[in-house]
Amino acid sequence: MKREELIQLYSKALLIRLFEEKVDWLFSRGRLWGTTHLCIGQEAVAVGVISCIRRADYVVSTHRGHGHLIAKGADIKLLFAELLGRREGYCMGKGGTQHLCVKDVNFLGTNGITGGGIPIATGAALSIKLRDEDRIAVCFFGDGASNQGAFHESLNMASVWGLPILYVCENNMYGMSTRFSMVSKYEDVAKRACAYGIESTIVDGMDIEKVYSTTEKILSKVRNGSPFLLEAKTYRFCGHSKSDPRLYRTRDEEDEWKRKDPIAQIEKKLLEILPEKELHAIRESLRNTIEESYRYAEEECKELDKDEALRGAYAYTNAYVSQGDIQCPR
Amino acid sequence: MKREELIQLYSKALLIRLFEEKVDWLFSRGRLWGTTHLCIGQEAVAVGVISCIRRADYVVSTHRGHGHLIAKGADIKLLFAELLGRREGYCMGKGGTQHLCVKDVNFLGTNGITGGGIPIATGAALSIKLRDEDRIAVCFFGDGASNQGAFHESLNMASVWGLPILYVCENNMYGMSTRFSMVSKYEDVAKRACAYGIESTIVDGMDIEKVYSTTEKILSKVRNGSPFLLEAKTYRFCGHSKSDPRLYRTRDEEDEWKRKDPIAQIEKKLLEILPEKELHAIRESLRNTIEESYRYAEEECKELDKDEALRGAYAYTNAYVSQGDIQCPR
Amino acid sequence: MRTQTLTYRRAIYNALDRLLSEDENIIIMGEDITEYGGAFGVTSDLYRKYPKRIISTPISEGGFTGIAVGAAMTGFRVIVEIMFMDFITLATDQIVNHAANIHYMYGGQLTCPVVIRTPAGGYRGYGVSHSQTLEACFMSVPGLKIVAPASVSDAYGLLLSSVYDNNPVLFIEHKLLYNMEVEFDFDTEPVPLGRARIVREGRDVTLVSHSYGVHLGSTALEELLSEGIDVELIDLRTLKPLDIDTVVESVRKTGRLVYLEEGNVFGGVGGEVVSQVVERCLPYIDGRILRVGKADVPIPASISGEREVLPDIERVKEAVKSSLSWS
Amino acid sequence: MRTQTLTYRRAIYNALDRLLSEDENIIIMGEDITEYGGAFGVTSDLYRKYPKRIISTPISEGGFTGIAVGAAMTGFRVIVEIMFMDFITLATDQIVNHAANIHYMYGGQLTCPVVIRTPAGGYRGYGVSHSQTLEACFMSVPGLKIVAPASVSDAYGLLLSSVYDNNPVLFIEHKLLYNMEVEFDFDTEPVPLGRARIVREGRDVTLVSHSYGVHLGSTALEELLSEGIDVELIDLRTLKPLDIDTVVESVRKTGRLVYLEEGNVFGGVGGEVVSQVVERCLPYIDGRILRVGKADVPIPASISGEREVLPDIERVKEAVKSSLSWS
Ligand SMILES: Cc1ncc(C[n+]2csc(CCOP(=O)(O)OP(=O)(O)O)c2C)c(N)n1
Ligand SMILES: Cc1ncc(C[n+]2csc(CCOP(=O)(O)OP(=O)(O)O)c2C)c(N)n1
Ligand SMILES: [Mg+2]
Ligand SMILES: [Mg+2]
Repeated sequence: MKREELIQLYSKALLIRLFEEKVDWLFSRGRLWGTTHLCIGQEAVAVGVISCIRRADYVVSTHRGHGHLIAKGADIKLLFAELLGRREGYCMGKGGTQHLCVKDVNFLGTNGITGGGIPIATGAALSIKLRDEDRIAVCFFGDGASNQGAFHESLNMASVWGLPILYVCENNMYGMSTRFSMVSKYEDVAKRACAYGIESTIVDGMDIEKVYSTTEKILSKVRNGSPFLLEAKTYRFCGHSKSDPRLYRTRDEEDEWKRKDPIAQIEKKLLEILPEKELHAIRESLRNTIEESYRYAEEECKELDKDEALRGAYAYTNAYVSQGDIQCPR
Repeated sequence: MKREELIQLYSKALLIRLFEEKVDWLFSRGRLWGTTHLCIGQEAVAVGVISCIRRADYVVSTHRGHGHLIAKGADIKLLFAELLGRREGYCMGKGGTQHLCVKDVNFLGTNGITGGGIPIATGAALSIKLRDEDRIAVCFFGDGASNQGAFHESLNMASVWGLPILYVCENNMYGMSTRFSMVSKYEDVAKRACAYGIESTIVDGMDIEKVYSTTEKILSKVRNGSPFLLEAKTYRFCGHSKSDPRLYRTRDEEDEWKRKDPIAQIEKKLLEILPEKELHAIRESLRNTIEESYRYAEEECKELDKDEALRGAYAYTNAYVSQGDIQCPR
Repeated sequence: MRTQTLTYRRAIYNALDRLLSEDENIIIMGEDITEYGGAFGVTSDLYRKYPKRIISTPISEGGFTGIAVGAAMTGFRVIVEIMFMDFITLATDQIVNHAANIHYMYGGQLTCPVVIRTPAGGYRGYGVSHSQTLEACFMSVPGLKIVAPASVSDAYGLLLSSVYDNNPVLFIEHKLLYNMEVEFDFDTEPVPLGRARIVREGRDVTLVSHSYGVHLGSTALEELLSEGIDVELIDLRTLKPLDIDTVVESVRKTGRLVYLEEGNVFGGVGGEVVSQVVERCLPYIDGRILRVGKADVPIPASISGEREVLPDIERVKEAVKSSLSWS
Repeated sequence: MRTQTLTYRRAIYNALDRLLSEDENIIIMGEDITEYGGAFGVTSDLYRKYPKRIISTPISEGGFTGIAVGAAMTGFRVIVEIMFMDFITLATDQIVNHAANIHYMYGGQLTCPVVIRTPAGGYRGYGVSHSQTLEACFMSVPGLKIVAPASVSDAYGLLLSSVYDNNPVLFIEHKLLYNMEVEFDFDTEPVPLGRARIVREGRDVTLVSHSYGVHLGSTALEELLSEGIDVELIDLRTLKPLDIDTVVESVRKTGRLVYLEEGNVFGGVGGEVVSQVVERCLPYIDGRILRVGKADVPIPASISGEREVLPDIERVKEAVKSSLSWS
């Protein structure tokens, strides 16, 4: 992989890590409310996959979606604004962490319903196919989500209809506290593809380069209308959400996975080709981005107010309108 | 197979056929209302499978369930009473063809929701496992039903928990008008078992003996807590329900399958070991059963009346009762 | 005027045809809607005219409704056919947690123009899983619109408006109305959502209903007229948003209100209408306010039993008469 | 008297413990209810005491609710935990088309004693998919009971009765109540389903509510008292069957009615209560009948926005005051 590319991947992954750490910090100080699901430890999957695709490609995500959002190119400022419930946020503060969509970059939403994004992504792929467009849909979901009926129904339709969709399972071995091997005969979600005649493969989800190169190889198939299931073996370093004592797993297991930290891995590789100073500069610049973005959201943005909170349940419709004037988002 | 056994299987299958033909006739004369889904052509599956199991074993069925009911030992008189909406029917006329349960013989219901019976059967199997009982659950469903999320979720849990359940897919190639190959990459539902680490096999569903012997072999596994998926290739000779012009399939295809008529097949075998006269006697006796049962339901049973129709939404509960007196059905 | 006798079924078919021809961003998804033409024959041969845009699905109501949501978020207007309204329970998550929230929760970035067409209703002896009228379950869902045409021209006109609406719409058809036939004017304007229709003006009692209930009400009204009771009949047409103004105005005139629906009275649509009327014009009320509808039990398969459980003309007449007094 | 301070959470835990110890036909199913102790810590360490009967499931709400139905049809009493009430949309089919119909449609041959425990409610900034109060969607379902305890002792006493009830029960807990702590008497009798509780007697206005609304109402009541308005507060406790008699009796006394609920006003529970009251005692009414609750929009994640959408004490007070007059 080229140096520039490597730096790119590194920067994206680190930006995600720093963002999540900031979010964690804000929570612990009571400056953020509600809930959050951090993707620390899983950055390689988001960055590796999404760096291979284009802006026009759709991404549908999960409750653990900040990494996907940032990798797809969302603006950190507007993300913070959204998490803080500010009007300037991408969703005016109405969505929050689990309902966060960024139309600009064709990011069709994080999703608070486990498995809820799978049919939506499949629907986006159907759109593409019907319009014969040159783009694809990428659908992230967890190991736990693969136990939902929506997974089965969606993969079946994607297979029968030949939809251009890449299903990416981030298998971090747990759905909340539930080890996947307790709720599935097989430890590999990829095995489930066999039921639909969909191709699948497993990749080391802690290695950005591997995720990237594996995805690249798969994408031409997907772009030709063959759905694909990519399973990335990964691990979330934190608890499931706030206040999870993680009694369901051992510290040994955690340590073992932390030794595979995707950011540390790529840093090590970069150090072989880049002076430490330059790396340091990258880090500092990203840290600044985070701090500056947060400051913007906290200080310059306004809380969602009453008028706006009570508005918007329905989209405006220009009564019955003929073809020309359809208020149809593209 | 022994002569007596063969006669048994034949009688059951023929009884189902005659029952369905009578139902069909009643519909065409406007003496039955609502809807019905006949299993003519598929008798071998119901009879072959259910003849292998015991009265204590649970059976959960589909919208096309008359055959399963009769094979499990339901009383024809009370079935007709139910279809005719009479108070003496198994469900007092409240259930009708698609909501027909016969507690006596551990038949936990036909089901109007495609796939709706799959989790119910799985729950019955969970009961068995928790109580460590010596029985199993048998779950019938169609090819179309295997596209429901309930199929996926149920088979997964049955597999992980090691439930004593036999899933029997009656693959008659169509869900209503939809050919299975239009809604599934593979033509075999059995292939889907691979996703759950469940064993599966395919059997000629037009051959009672084969269905019987195949089921017999499987059952010991199931009784030991290994769920199994048995796919029977079969065909419904009639339309999906009333007034189906069957435009979605050719008459050639129908003729080809009719040549495999399960009743004709077994009749032919029986003729080799039984005088035609005896066969004739069996037929006549079954015909009598059907006619006499219908006459009973039509003439001796009363319509569901107002009082009863408005009663029974809630089961009686003896307030809070301690363990001894629990109104708990077993 | 281009008129023709037309059934409710064909009115829907014609609206679909017109929509598909007007806008290639419109697609239809559902089970058995191609060769079979739909369980109730509504889509009929449309798949021949629009082979790519009539999409026959597996039996996966949750999945394909979710797929419809995804397609709608990316620029299509999707019409979903749920074969019987009873099966909508399998797509509830997609409707309540997804479709209905998209515009609001994403701060207006996206819309979700999905119309869920589905036939409700009993009186056919189909048994409980094929006879229910479940709109009441969706009344409290913000972001969703609910439409339930009772007439042939409303079926046509409201469907046009529903599909061009930028919000998810639950479009409730009725099995018993499919064969209803009237003289139909093809130059009929689309019917805007959210406006009730006064079916017949009257002095004594305001009878409000929707869907098949309007026909029950209409028959009851005729019979009551011969007994000297002059009923004003209102067809809500759209349940959400609710045109309460039309109802309130009528009640101000008559001083009496009866709500009639085929679904459960307990927890039904009537509760909302009665409550809003009471809030707005209690001092005008001059008689008992009553609701008629289904008894609070499941629907039995037996035809005779079903008749006892579902509302009928006698019970409507009784309620209207009771509403004339205080006891 | 064995008393102890106890939270709402622990009251439920204790009821579960008692139930499991009393009857080995009782099991619990749900996600993360073993080591993790449940998302809100309700089941806690029960799995240690009853390892076989606390069944941790995959994330398959529809499937395991259906499995619960099957287990209940074959002799178990099954308690299902749905982690957030919002996810019940995935099990709607199992509840509406199966559990609720079993006893009736099978002519009384079988019962389906499934209790679905689930926490509802907002005010936490969780965003729309984790904050809803959806009981209104189930009010019209025959065969189902709906219970929503507001107090610690009701959480305990109603859960006992719900589990020993032979019918499916939707048992609605509230996130904000889990930590509420009171002095609790362990000899508390089980609380029968279907009986409302008069929280405080009053002369001027009948304020009816359920679940967390009772606490909002209670605070509003205190403040109103200091303004000279004497509110009678009724906690329905069970929404279905509904103890309308208690409400009617109260309204006959006060002449005024306000319904307060956290869920949507439009299509909400209040509509049923108001309609039944109006049917039974309209002539006694002496003021506007009002409903307070959620605005008809999805729940925003922003805490400030959420406060505007969900009911609060100010709005309750306003409604109570308005109910005193006709304008
Ligand atoms: C329908 C539904 N059920 C349960 C939950 C609660 N929940 C949120 S995330 C989660 C675990 C999901 O596991 P997985 O899909 O593996 O994703 P991960 O959290 O590991 O990234 C659960 C149970 C939910 N949000 N939605
Ligand atoms: C949830 C649901 N969706 C659709 C239907 C309508 N329907 C009844 S039977 C049927 C076909 C079922 O196909 P299959 O499972 O193969 O059974 P078969 O009729 O072939 O025996 C359909 C679509 C239904 N009853 N329930
Ligand atoms: Mg996981
Ligand atoms: Mg079939």
